[in-house]
Formats: sequence, C-alpha cells, structure tokens
Amino acid sequence: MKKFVNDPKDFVAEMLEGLALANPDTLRYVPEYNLIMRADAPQEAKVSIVQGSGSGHEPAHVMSVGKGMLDAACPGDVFAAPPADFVYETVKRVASPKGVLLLVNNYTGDRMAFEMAEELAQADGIEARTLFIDDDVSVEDSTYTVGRRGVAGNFFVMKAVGAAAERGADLDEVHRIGTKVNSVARTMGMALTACTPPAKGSPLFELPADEVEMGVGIHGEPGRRREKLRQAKDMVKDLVTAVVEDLPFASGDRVALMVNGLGGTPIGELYLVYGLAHKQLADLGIQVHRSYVGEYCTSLDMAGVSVTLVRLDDELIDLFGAPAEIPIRVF
Amino acid sequence: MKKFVNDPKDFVAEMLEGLALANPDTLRYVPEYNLIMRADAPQEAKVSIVQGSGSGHEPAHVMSVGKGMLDAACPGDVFAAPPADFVYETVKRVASPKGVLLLVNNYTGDRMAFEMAEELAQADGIEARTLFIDDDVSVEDSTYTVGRRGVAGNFFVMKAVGAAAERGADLDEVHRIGTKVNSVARTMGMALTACTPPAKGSPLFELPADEVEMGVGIHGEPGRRREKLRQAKDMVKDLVTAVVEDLPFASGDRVALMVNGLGGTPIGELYLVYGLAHKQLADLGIQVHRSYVGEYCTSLDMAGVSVTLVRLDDELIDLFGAPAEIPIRVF
Amino acid sequence: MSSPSTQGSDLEFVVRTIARTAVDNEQQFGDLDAVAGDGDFGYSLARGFEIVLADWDTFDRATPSDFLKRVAMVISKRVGGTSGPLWGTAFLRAAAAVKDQPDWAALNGRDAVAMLRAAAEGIKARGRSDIGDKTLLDALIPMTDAVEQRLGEGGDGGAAEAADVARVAATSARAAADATTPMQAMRGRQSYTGERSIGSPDPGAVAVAVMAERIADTWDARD
Amino acid sequence: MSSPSTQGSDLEFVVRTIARTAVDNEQQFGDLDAVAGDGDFGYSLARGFEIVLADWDTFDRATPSDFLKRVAMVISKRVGGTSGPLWGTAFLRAAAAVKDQPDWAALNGRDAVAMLRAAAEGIKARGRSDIGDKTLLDALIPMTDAVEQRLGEGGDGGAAEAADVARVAATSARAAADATTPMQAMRGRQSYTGERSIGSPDPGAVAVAVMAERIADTWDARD
Ligand SMILES: Nc1ncnc2c1ncn2[C@@H]1O[C@H](COP(=O)(O)OP(=O)(O)O)[C@@H](O)[C@H]1O
Ligand SMILES: Nc1ncnc2c1ncn2[C@@H]1O[C@H](COP(=O)(O)OP(=O)(O)O)[C@@H](O)[C@H]1O
Ligand SMILES: [Mg+2]
Ligand SMILES: [Mg+2]
Ligand SMILES: [Mg+2]
Ligand SMILES: [Mg+2]
Repeated sequence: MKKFVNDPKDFVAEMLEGLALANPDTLRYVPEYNLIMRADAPQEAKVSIVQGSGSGHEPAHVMSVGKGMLDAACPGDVFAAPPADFVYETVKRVASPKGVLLLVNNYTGDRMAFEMAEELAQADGIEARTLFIDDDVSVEDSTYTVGRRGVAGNFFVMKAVGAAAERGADLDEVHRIGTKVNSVARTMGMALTACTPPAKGSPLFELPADEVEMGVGIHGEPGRRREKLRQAKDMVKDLVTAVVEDLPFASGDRVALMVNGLGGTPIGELYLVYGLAHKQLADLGIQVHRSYVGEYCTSLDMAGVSVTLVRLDDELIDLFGAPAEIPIRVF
Repeated sequence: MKKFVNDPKDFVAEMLEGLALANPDTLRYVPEYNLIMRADAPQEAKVSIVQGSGSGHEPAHVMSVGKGMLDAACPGDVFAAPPADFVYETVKRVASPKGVLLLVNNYTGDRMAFEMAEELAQADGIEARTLFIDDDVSVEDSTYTVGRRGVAGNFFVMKAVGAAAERGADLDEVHRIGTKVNSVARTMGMALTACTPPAKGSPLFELPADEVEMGVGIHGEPGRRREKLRQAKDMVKDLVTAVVEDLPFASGDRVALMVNGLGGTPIGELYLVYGLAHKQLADLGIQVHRSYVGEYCTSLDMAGVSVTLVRLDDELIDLFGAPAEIPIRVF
Repeated sequence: MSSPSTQGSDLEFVVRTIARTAVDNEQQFGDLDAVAGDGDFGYSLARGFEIVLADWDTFDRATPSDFLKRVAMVISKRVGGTSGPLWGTAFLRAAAAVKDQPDWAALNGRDAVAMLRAAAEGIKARGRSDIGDKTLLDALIPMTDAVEQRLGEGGDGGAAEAADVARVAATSARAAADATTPMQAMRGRQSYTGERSIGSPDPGAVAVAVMAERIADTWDARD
Repeated sequence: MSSPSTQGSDLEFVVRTIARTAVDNEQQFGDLDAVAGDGDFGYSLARGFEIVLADWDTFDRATPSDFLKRVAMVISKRVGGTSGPLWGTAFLRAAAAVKDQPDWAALNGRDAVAMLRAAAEGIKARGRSDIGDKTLLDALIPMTDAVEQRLGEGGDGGAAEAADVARVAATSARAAADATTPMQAMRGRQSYTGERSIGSPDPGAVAVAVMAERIADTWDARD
C-alpha cells in the first residue's frame, strides 16, 4: 500500500484534524464524534442540514460543510457508517428551532444509524427528518438488495437543500426540494482500478490490467458487469446511455452534467470524459445548462469516473446557482 | 495503461474541447494553437497574463484561465513545451495596450519557446515581458542544470499578478509583483508512484512498491534521492524541513501553505498531510495565514504531493484574497 | 449486586461470554466477511464488545433491563457499519422484554426465550430483513425455536436442565449457520455481489453459533 | 527553380535528406532519448520534418536564405519541447548566414561552413549551452571543424571533392557522437538525472551523425 498514512486506525481522525486546521475560522472539529460542523451553527433562522457516511469519499461530506451547504457532517471509519450515537450527538449540536434535515445515502448501515439518531433526537424534542438518496442506476435488480445506492448525486441534494435552507425555507419545504432533486438525479460509475482502504492495506478487489468494472459502487461493490477496457468514447457512451435511459432523460430536457472522479483519475481525463458526454447529450437534444467536473464523491484512490445527470427546472437552476462557502475552494 | 483516452495523440485536444464545452460563456478554445483564452480578452484597461507549459499538469494552466487569473494558456503536448509559434499566436490574441506578461516555468524548452514568442511579439509592437518561475528547492546543484524548476508555486504567481492586473496595475508593477512572489515561494514534492503519459502507455520510470522519489519533478524527473516508504509524518517532515530551510522561513513569518496533490493522491490524504505540515510549522513559530489543499499542478496520474510555502506580507495577503472566476469550481 | 448462583448471574455470564467471543474471534469473523463482504465485521464487533468488557463493572445493575440497556448503549455508541445498529437494537429490545422483571433471581427460561425473540424482532425491524435473507437471523431464530421447544418438554428446572438447554442452543445455532452456505444474500453489503455470496456461510450467523457454543462449553464453569 | 546540378540543389538535397532521416528514424531517436531523457525526441523531430516534406514544393525559393527561413518557420511553428526552438533557430541562423548570397548556383563550401557555424552559434545562444554539455553541439561543432579543415586543404572544387567533404563530415560527426557516451549531461531534461546520463550517447548528437552519414552515403545519387 502506498499512501500518506501513519497508523491506519488514525487515518480519519488525522484527516479531519487537517481539515479543521485548514479552516480555523469557519469549521469546528469535535474529535469524540468524528464531527465537523460550521463554527456558527446552529443558526436560529435556518433549518440545519446534516450528512454522514463512511469516510473515504472526500470531499463528500466533511469538506462540504459551510454556508450554503451542510451545517455538519459525521463520517464513520473508512467505508463504514458512523455509529448512531455520533449522528445523534451531531444532530444535538446543530439542532435549530426550524429543525434538522438528515441526508443519508441509501446503504443498510447508514440508514439504520440515521433512523436511530432521528428517533433519539425526536425523543429529545428536536424536529428531525431523514431523506434517503439513491441515484445510482447501476443496481438493476433491487429485489436482492436494500435498493439503489446513493452516490455522487448526493452533491446536488446537498446543494439545493443548503441553498433553500439558507434562504429560510422551513423543514417541509427543504425536505420537498431534496426529495425532488433525488427523484431527477441519476448516476452511473465505472472503475479502472480497485481502491485500497488504509486499514486493509491491499486492494479491495482484483481488476486485471485489461478489465474495468461497469456500474461500480463507491465502496468497490460490483455493479452491472466486468468488461474489457475500451477507448474512452465507447465506455463513456455506455455510462451516459445507462443514465439517460433510466429516468429517462429526453430531447428538450435541460440538465446539470457532472463528471466525478473517483479519486485516482486526473482532472485532464475528467475533462476529456466531460467533452464526450456533453456531445453525446447534445446529439440527443439534451441541453447541458450547468457543468461539474472534478471530484465530488470518491472511493479513496480508485481510478474511475461517474456520470450524473439532473433534470433541471427553474427552481433547481436558481438553487444550484446560489453561493456557498465550503473548504473545497482553489484560491 | 488504464486511462480514459481515445487516440493518445488526441488527448490534449479532447481535454481542451471538454474544458471549452464546460465553460461556454467564459472561455474560447482555438484548436489550431491549443489555445484557451478568456472570451472577453483582451481587456483594454488591463495587462494580459499568459501562461503555457506542457500538458499533464492540469488544472495548471488551462483550467486557471478566467477573471482574476490568466487571460490565456497555451499548453503543449503532454510534458512538452508548446511550439514558440503557439505562444506567439496566443500573445497576439490577448495583446492589450497595457502589455502582456508571460509566465513560464523554468525548463529549457519552455524558456526558449517563450523567449522566442516574446521577441516575435515585440517585433509586432506588442509590449510583452517574460517572468520565469523557479520555486522547486529539490534541485540542489544547479550547476548541472538550467537551474531550479518551476512547479506548484506558479499558482501563487498567477493569482497575485492576475489580481493586480485586474485592479489596473501596469506592466512594470505586475512584473514586480510576480517577481516578488517567486522570490518568496518555495516548493518540494515527492512521488509514491510514477505517472503514465498517454502516448507512452507505460510508466515513465520504475518505483518499487516500498520506495518513493523525494524531490521529484512534475515530469517525473528525479530529485534529491530515492528512499524507503515511511509513515506520512516522517516523509512530510522532510518535505517541510527542506522547504523551510531553503528560503529560509523563520519564526514569526506569516505564510501561505499549499499541499498540492500530484494527480493520483485522494484529497483525504492531502488533508492528512496538510495537518502534519501545519503543526510542524506551528512548532517552528511559523503562522499559516492561508491554506490551499487540493490539486494545483499535477503530473498526470502520479500519486504524490508537493508542499509549497509562500512568505506573506500585507500586499500579498490582499492579492491572494482577491476574487477570481476560473473553471475549477465545485458548485 | 447479585450473587454468583442466581439467574441474574447467568445473564451476566451469557453477555460476558458473547463479548469475549467477539473480541477473541475478531480475525476469524473478519476473514469470513472478506469472502463476499467488505471484511469489517470482526473489527466492528470487537471494537464494541471490547468497551463492554472494559466498562463491565460500571454498568447500572438495578434490574436486568437496566443492565442490558447499558450494554446496548455502548454498542450503539461505538460500533459503526451495519453491525452497530443491529446488535445495539438487539440488546435494547432484549432489555425491553424483561422490563417488568426487576428481580435478577426470578429470571427464567421463558424470559430467555422472550429476550431472544425480542432481539430477533428488533433486528428484523431495524434491518428490514427476515429469515431466509442470509443474515444472523438465520441462526438466531432457529436457535430460539429449538430452545423454546426444549423448554416446553419440561424438566426439573435445576442446573442439569439449564446446561442441557445451552447445549441445545449451541447445536441448533451451528446447524442453522451451516445451512446459510448455499443461500444468496439479500441484505447488507454482501447482497450487491449477487450470486458471488453463494457458497460461504453468513458471518453474522456463524458468529451467533460460535457464541452459543462457547456458552454451552463453559456453562458448568461459570462463576 | 534551380536545376539539379547547381549548388542550390545541393542545399535542397542536404535539407531534404535531413528531413527524411528525421522521419525515418523516429523510433530509434525516441528510444535513445528514453534511456536518460523523456523519450520524446524522435516524436518531436519527426512531426516537424514530416511537415517540411509535405510542404516541400510550396517553399519560397527566391534565394537560399528565403528557402531556409521557410524551413525554420515550419519547425518553429510545429515542433514543441526543446527541439523545436533549437532546430528552428539553427535553420533561421543558417538562413541569415547566406542572406547576402542570392544566387543558388554560387553557394560554395565556405558558405556551407558559415551556415553550420551560424546554426551552432544559434543553438548555443538559444540553449545557453556550449560544447561539452552533452548535446547535439558535441557532434555539430567537431563536424564543422573537420569540414573547414578539409576545405582548407584545397581541392579541385569538383564533384569528387564535394563527395569527399561529405564523407569527412559523416566520419567526424559519428566519432564525435560516440564520444558523448562517457559525458554527463549539463543541459536539457537529461541533466536532472545527473550521473544516470553517463554511459549512453546524446540523442541529438547521434541524430546529427546519422543525418551526415545518410548525406554522404547518398551524395552521388542525389538528384
Ligand atoms: N439488513 C440486515 N439485517 C440483518 N442482518 C444483517 C443485515 N445486513 C447485514 N446483516 C448481518 O451483518 C453481517 C455483516 O455485518 P457488517 O460487516 O458489520 O456489515 P456491512 O455489510 O455493512 O459491512 C452479515 O453477515 C449479516 O449477518
Ligand atoms: N540547452 C540545450 N542546448 C543544446 N541542445 C540541447 C539543449 N537541451 C537539449 N538539447 C538537445 O536536445 C536533445 C533532446 O531533445 P528533446 O527530447 O526534444 O528535448 P527535452 O529534453 O525537452 O525532452 C538532447 O539530446 C540534446 O542533444
Ligand atoms: Mg462495512
Ligand atoms: Mg520533452
Ligand atoms: Mg462487512
Ligand atoms: Mg526529450
């Protein structure tokens, strides 16, 4: 394993410490609960937004805490949902009179932790509501699973509910908006390489030099199929087609298009993929209104991409364009 | 080679096309010269800023074109300086009555291309001036080379001269500021893995599983020494020490600290490295005033980091904090 | 605190043995999870039950229910992933099942069955899962059925009968865990691997069996 | 356009042979650069001279100087990396060296030496380099010296002498290129590798030798 790591058990804590040191004015770090929160949360006049998940998906979600996005994030260990109690403690700290919205990607462990935390918080009189995100189109037969997984589409939910909350929307309204975004967001990803969890020290699965995993999950879960490595244009075509056909997106739709790197793929390649996807959509009469190219929801050092489409309307265009101030900035 | 690539000869062109498609309102792409420029350049009242280099270092420099940063970037092929003519054509297109500042990382090919372009532009009556950036401390014995290399520190030069130009500073003033930033910026990098240029299709050098290259260049050039992989804290300590001792930085200094990923290292690890570097500086009495964690100047898919320190004064703090609008954004 | 020979002490013995088994088998349980899951099952369980053992003497023992609630709290607080909420819920529901029985000495076999049933129901509810999904329920429920049946057959209620019930639990749990091998996982991380989950036993079910066996093996040596 | 038997035609022959050599040896030159450099030398040269050959018939040939300037422009325009500016400058300076000689037919051996010297000076200035730095200068300068010496020895100025001068150039360039093997690179990407550059010849110097050899080998067959 070649990583910047000390004792792997300290990986998450040391990453969060670095994040807090880099953002001393805006963030607060509570080590007992792996908790990163806005220094100025809770805001009395605003619904608080919380998201948690396993670690290893950075910048999701700890680096998306800030004005206009999350009020707090509570990550677990690498690829493991946080303990319910961490979530509960997080909710208590950012509890606002206007309520708390909990965003959760749809995985068994995460669902359970957040549902338990919601119950505990409600027992304390905190108005808390949970919203599940499940944008991944790659799990086709959900009868064998807990349903579709939440992946990079969660960014759009965070952004929209964060913007709405900042403008004073109440919990019902914020929940409605988040649900709507989730209902029009679709994602599919693919891996060129496996990822290596620090504590495991070796790749999570074996992927031969000439094979890729189509529809991979962000914890390295298998997706639709394993297939031969091909030219970018052929692989991207399959990703875009799967996403487009799922909602389905249709000619005349305005969309947000995100090309998300899974951690090991350089941004030059991401822009190449973006260009291919954009042109494919244009050929279908689908108009890209807003573009997102970079890393949003990663799988440690996995080389790969995911493509997300969100069908836009005027409300979403307005919310997506709202300002935000989070640790992920470049200058 | 596992990359998102079609014909490797088209890699740079397709990346630039994607970049232009993702930023239709703000950028213009001129395929004949690999040129990315602000759609609204040149601005009569503003010195124009141009930077070029080989490709493969994205987001440097094509994704740093925009208000407050570069007016244009002219990349060459992967790791190859652009032809002088590309630079010349770029300068012509963004020539402003207030002049053009050319930023160049100090490599033989780049120096020559930009010097030739400067001469050609001056022959056309364009006021053009070139500034060389050489922040890399890892080349110790520069009698055997063309001197130190320009690496991630170039970001700070771009940001400062971009901000000054935006405020109307003249060419002398912009050149003075850029020279000053370069004189107080120091960087050192290290690689955990080699990178694979698309056209080569195999890693540029061999690095055994338990070895790292300390002081690596951004084209995979060797640096100070090859050594055993160690815990992050030990390796980061050596990087920070080399950078601090070079200027040298001293107790009481205010600095900007950048932890730059070389392309294959996930941001979680970058923040872990950031925390270690920040604390080491604090122990030395050096105060981090502004932090930068992410990818700024990469080497394709190389896993590794560089650490940059810039000694700040009030003028630089003001310029670094100025607004900018470039393709690298997250929302 | 209850004396070594009371029923309350039997409950403490059972819980402590579960905890020790989790800690001692971290590696084995993790390896089982690595076959079709993500390899963290042993790590998660061990981290939680380690703290249960460390905090052992500090738990409120006013009633059996209070005691079980403390155990549940530690697990919920410190264990992440899927196992934290499932095992935490199991202990919390077991606590609720005996909340009307404040007397440690009066706990009996029927209470044991009630606690196991409540735990299984809690896991079902929390995990949206049921028997047949290839989870620890596929060991826990058959084991509870076997224990209930054995108790229905009657006995002298003395030490010999209790040891025999423990043995029945162990035997039935092991058989049930073995029977998960040909099943396809319908819940948890394993389920995304689809058919790749067939051919190895469910880690959670095996853990239940190993715990029950250790209880039976050490029943007569309990203190 | 000049007739096949003029001096002007010899210049065209030399330039065309250089270009063909660059295109035909892309792989070999690249492999040489991969030893201690970054492997792109063959690619860069070939891309430029490919265009020189493609545009061959379109070049302005009013004077030898105009012609060389066109070649220089193509190289400067299309070749990146280090080789573009160096070879572009070399041709541009060669053009300047004969700018007072508008007559293709009047070009002679002294002009050839002047062009080679000017090219070398241009490379030195552009590359901030000199003989001994392990670059193509270490083949180009000794070759020019040898040619000048051979011309000083006098001859009939006829076809036999010209062929002999070409052979002298090839022999001296090859010997000089071989002599770069034990040197340590002081310029270009190779120089960062420090002592790792010792033990293999400089790709640029070898390219000069291969070009000179092909000129000598095909001198009598030129058209
Ligand atoms: N939804 C569920 N209901 C009941 N038990 C489950 C469920 N999901 C997983 N399990 C049990 O948990 C075990 C795996 O636990 P663990 O490794 O901690 O979870 P994860 O799958 O999140 O990594 C499985 O072997 C199974 O017995
Ligand atoms: N500064 C210089 N002056 C003269 N020749 C040089 C210089 N740098 C490199 N060369 C020559 O160029 C050759 C390498 O060319 P190329 O591979 O295109 O450059 P790069 O080193 O930028 O990859 C070397 O073998 C050497 O002969
Ligand atoms: Mg897990
Ligand atoms: Mg090169
Ligand atoms: Mg697991
Ligand atoms: Mg080279």
